[in-house]
Amino acid sequence: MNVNFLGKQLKSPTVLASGILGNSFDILERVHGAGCGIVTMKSIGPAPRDGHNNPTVIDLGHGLINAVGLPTPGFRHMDEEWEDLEKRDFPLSASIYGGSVSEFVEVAKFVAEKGPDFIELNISCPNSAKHGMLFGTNPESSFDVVSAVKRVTGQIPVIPKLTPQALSIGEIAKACEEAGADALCAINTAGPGMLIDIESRKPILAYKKGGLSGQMIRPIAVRCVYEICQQTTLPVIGLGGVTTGRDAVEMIMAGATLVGVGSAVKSRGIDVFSTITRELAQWLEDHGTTLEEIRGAAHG
Amino acid sequence: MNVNFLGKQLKSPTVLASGILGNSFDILERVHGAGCGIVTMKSIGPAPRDGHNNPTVIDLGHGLINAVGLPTPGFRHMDEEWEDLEKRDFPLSASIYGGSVSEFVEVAKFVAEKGPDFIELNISCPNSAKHGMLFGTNPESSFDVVSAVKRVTGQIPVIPKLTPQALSIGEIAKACEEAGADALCAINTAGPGMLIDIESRKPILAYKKGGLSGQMIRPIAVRCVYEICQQTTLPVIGLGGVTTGRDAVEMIMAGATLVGVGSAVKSRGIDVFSTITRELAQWLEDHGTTLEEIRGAAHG
Amino acid sequence: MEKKPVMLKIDQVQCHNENYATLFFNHGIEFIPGQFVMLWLPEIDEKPYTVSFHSKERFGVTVEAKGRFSQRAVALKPGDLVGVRGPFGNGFSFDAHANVCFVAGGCGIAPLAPMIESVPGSKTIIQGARSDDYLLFKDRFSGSDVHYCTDDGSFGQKGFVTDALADAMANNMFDMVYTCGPEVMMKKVFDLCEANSVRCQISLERYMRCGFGVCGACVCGKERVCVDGPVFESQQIRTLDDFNKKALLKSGKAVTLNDYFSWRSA
Amino acid sequence: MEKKPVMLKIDQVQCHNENYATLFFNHGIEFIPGQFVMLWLPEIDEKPYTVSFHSKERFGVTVEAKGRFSQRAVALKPGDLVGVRGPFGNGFSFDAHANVCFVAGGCGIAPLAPMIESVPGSKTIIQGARSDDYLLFKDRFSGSDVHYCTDDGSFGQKGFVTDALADAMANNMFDMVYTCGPEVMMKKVFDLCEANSVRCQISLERYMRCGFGVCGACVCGKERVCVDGPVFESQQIRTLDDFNKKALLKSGKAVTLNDYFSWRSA
Ligand SMILES: Cc1cc2nc3c(=O)[nH]c(=O)nc-3n(C[C@H](O)[C@H](O)[C@H](O)COP(=O)(O)OP(=O)(O)OC[C@H]3O[C@@H](n4cnc5c(N)ncnc54)[C@H](O)[C@@H]3O)c2cc1C
Ligand SMILES: Cc1cc2nc3c(=O)[nH]c(=O)nc-3n(C[C@H](O)[C@H](O)[C@H](O)COP(=O)(O)OP(=O)(O)OC[C@H]3O[C@@H](n4cnc5c(N)ncnc54)[C@H](O)[C@@H]3O)c2cc1C
Ligand SMILES: Cc1cc2nc3c(=O)[nH]c(=O)nc-3n(C[C@H](O)[C@H](O)[C@H](O)COP(=O)(O)O)c2cc1C
Ligand SMILES: Cc1cc2nc3c(=O)[nH]c(=O)nc-3n(C[C@H](O)[C@H](O)[C@H](O)COP(=O)(O)O)c2cc1C
Ligand code: FES
Ligand code: FES
Repeated sequence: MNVNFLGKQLKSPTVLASGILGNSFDILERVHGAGCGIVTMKSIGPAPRDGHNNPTVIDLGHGLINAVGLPTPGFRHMDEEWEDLEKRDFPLSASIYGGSVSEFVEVAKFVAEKGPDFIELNISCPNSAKHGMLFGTNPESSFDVVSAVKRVTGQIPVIPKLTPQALSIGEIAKACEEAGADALCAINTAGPGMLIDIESRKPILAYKKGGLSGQMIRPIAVRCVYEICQQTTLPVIGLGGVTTGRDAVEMIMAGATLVGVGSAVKSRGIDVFSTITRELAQWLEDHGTTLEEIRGAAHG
Repeated sequence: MNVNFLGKQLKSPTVLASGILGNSFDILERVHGAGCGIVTMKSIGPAPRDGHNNPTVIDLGHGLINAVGLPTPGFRHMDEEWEDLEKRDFPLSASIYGGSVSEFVEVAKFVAEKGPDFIELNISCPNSAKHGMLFGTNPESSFDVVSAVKRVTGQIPVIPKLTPQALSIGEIAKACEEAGADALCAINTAGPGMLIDIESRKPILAYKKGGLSGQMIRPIAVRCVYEICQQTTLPVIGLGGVTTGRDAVEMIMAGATLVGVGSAVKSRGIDVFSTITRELAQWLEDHGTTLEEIRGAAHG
Repeated sequence: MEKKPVMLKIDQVQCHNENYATLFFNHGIEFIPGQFVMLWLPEIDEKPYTVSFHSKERFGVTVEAKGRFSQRAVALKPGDLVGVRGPFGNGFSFDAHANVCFVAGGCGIAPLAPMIESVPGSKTIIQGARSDDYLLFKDRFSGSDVHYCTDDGSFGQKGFVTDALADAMANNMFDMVYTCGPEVMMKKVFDLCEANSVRCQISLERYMRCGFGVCGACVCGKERVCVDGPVFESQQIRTLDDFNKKALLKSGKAVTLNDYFSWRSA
Repeated sequence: MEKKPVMLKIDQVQCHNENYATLFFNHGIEFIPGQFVMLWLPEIDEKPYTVSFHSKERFGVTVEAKGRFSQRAVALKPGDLVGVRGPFGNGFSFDAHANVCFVAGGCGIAPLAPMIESVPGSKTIIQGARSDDYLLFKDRFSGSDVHYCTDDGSFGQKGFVTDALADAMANNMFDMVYTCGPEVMMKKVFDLCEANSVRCQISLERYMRCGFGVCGACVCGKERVCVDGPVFESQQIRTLDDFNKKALLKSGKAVTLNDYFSWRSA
């Protein structure tokens, strides 16, 4: 099921969500082999960071809650991985974050030289008090970071990743479009939420709060993608709770060009990418239609 | 299980959420009979309003999505109901909303004369473009509406109901406290979300978007109550996804004084109020502790 | 489990007359007679309808064209998609070996029909409508003792079903009377039953939203028609203050039944 | 279904020596030998531990005191609450009627012990530790053919388990060798197996977060230790480039095993 996205030919409209598995070349390659169109690396930050102590990820049954806390070797300390990645034969998106516009720019510039196919800007991670949250909830700061990054990334398409916490995600999307974003990715985790263990009387996540993902956030993600597509004409990677081919259809009807998959790796395994692609293709065939024809159909 | 709340003696720490059942005297009385400590009326607005067409409420399995759209007879057109309610022998909270501070004040003043035990301010309903949303996502407007309402409601305690959509619900809570709120209720529905039917290619809810409630939002509600209790000392009605006595314990450990129950009426029936109360009492007994002792315990 | 509307293709549309049509779906549902489904026409509305035909792999819903939604529903064609949620509600209850009577007014035969078909043994059916043309399912209950009444005498006895019921009661000791139709008619049936110490089950209608007992739109007195009903038994009916008196409009405003059944024509 | 940590009360703490203790819980878990659980000490951390004792209504976890978490774990007392998630992972696999050998280094006996107990028939056990004091479960496998080695000769044979394995292989045709211990030891065991055309199963350790295959913290080559492992068979081990070479730190940085096993002491 070939799809063209920003000039790249993809073998599937599915995208591996950042922070899911994408910690090393070998596993990224495996995910691509499992039918994924674009694999996204775990978000890379300006300086080495361990992230939070465990528990960091808990299965809620209808989704996950996580506060991994943006662990990163730091962009300067990944030489071996960059070397491996240069030899890749699959479309790669490098997700990056920073605590300020200048940090974003510093990371983006360095990463762009490594030649990923796309650069995703994580302006939406809720798990770190300092990093990113502010950018993605405010149109001006979203504009600032995107336009600054665009200046140093040359031909590599830049894809801001948005948060459902924004009061108007459509406005953030518009600001990103005006700043020169090439596409958008929505959504990062929702909430945040908190679990308290009532026996020990303590919050379960070491960071106390964590972002929600998986099936339970799908309605939020669909709404966000729908609103973004009302406000911009950028292609959108629709992400959040997508678990089946039918979910992918829903996301595409909301206006998405590609569908991201994260938490569903838990319930359906790494093959979820080929599974969703197959289910999607089957659905299109059964309904005698195409990806292009159903894209944004719910806006009609 | 007697609890004192703002000077009223309640037979249970459970509260019926606004918009759940509370459409008439008879059913409010039944809910009280089913073990509920405070019954809240469906939000009352300034003018007659039909709300949205159906579908308005859909069961997602792990919660509900709704866009009922604030139907209301309008505060001036409920004479018979006010008459019935005057004869009540149960604690009643009247939920009200308005599209402006002056509408809030108009409704509040009229309703206060009908003598409810509490007045809840719905400054957080996501289902109407005009009504309320702005208030609860902004500390200044929250302050304005609460302080204005407090001026016309005399001795009747005023309880603003907050939305998880606020970027910092703690700040909104503080603004409400400064404006003279007597207690807080959190949370209204989360999201909003959207469902698209992929066969007809249409959003399912007639209003397209709807608020999420029920089990899936519990982590968000717990986090909100926790944050509110970090920022204020007001008593809080913790609401959102509470379904079992253990959920109530979690909410109380986050800092809630009472627990609201809405969507759980679906899965556990109207008796959910006595069921939760019994489960909560049993848990406290099994653990040799009291409501007071566990309140806010997760902050320790 | 998610309970979004499931889009079903209409297999067949049976037009009974210019105002009544039954939509058939080739789809199995778990069903107790008296239960209803929510039908969704995208971009129009979603409304409750009783299941009037039911077999293992097929069911039907009979719609009377009245307003915005139902007029579109009866105009649907085979192949059209309709969203279906449900079934919802409690359904009728039945004691084996009972001698039962069914009293239907107009479209009220819809919920009773699958019940009539599922009840074994001796049963009396009293069915009324304004005229011959409006009498539904005329050959459906052959073998049973069926009495027809029309307001204009164009078919069967001229007069009201309540008169026919009074007659039938004089000759029978019914264990249970099942009735559905205009609320004022059901009230008369119930009063007759009370006077004759016969148990009764009625099927009520109210404006609905959720269908599963949460929103409160459908309350009648302290009962939720969608889950506590739509079927109510004598004991409940006796304490159902709003029966034949009051209903909530879409806005939640409580009005008389007269106002309730005319507001939508505005 | 929600899979939050379940708080379990410690029923018994068995101290094996000053560094090793087993925590017992009276709680039934569905378990395949080789699987692990995540233990949570509120406000401290959550870490993976192999289940080393298992019966229908009880299980135990054996902890070696090394760092911040494990030192607190061995100091726990009966009655203390520990959060438990799991079990996770694939566990060992077994063909009936096989002639098998178990090779354990130090705490590596922990995952093997329930496997040893569940495998019927003839089996050889080679267990090593630095000294007598560190040899776990000494009387547990009586009846089997057990060979002990210690680095200092304080109990059993002086020397390494790999020497004992080479000897055993000379006298036995094993169908499978199960091994757990330091990675460098497992590598030697695996090489011996390869040289002798004997199949092998190893149990790996990596830093973990989710435990269910989503976060990627635990990857070793293209495998996720938490769900694809922790047990790997010869065929997988041959392509597991990072085995005995590379592991990811908490930050995600790939380092040599030497660096990996020392970073936490900093
Ligand atoms: C549990 C339940 C089961 C039902 N089963 C059926 C069924 O099997 N078949 C069927 O045709 N309808 C049934 N109804 C009624 C149905 O849901 C709609 O209310 C009806 O079809 C009118 O909808 P509308 O939008 O077309 O009319 P509207 O636009 O709402 O109103 C049009 C006209 O119809 C009249 N009207 C509206 N609602 C009613 C009512 N409830 N009773 C009498 N007159 C009314 C009004 O006076 C108005 O003039 C049922 C309702 C409930 C609650
Ligand atoms: C699947 C799996 C099963 C495990 N089963 C067990 C078990 O049954 N019993 C048990 O005691 N441990 C087991 N572990 C290891 C355990 O999870 C912890 O890593 C270990 O207890 C050290 O944690 P700590 O926080 O106390 O030490 P840290 O503070 O993390 O480190 C303290 C010291 O221990 C050393 N160290 C840390 N981790 C390891 C390691 N993985 N291997 C060797 N040395 C290490 C470091 O060099 C450091 O000096 C298992 C790990 C995995 C992945
Ligand atoms: C364990 C975990 C770690 C994540 N880490 C990142 C991250 O580093 N950067 C990022 O942009 N998003 C991160 N996310 C968010 C996902 O990329 C995705 O936006 C979110 O999970 C919603 O998609 P899903 O419902 O398909 O999981 C993480 C999510 C999870 C569950
Ligand atoms: C069908 C429905 C209608 C609601 N109507 C109102 C309302 O009128 N006013 C209001 O303040 N909240 C309303 N709510 C929100 C609830 O009061 C409550 O805040 C929310 O459902 C979360 O609680 P829960 O998870 O226990 O349902 C409504 C919720 C539902 C599901
Ligand atoms: S329709 Fe919602 S309670 Fe009956
Ligand atoms: S611990 Fe998360 S993938 Fe293994």
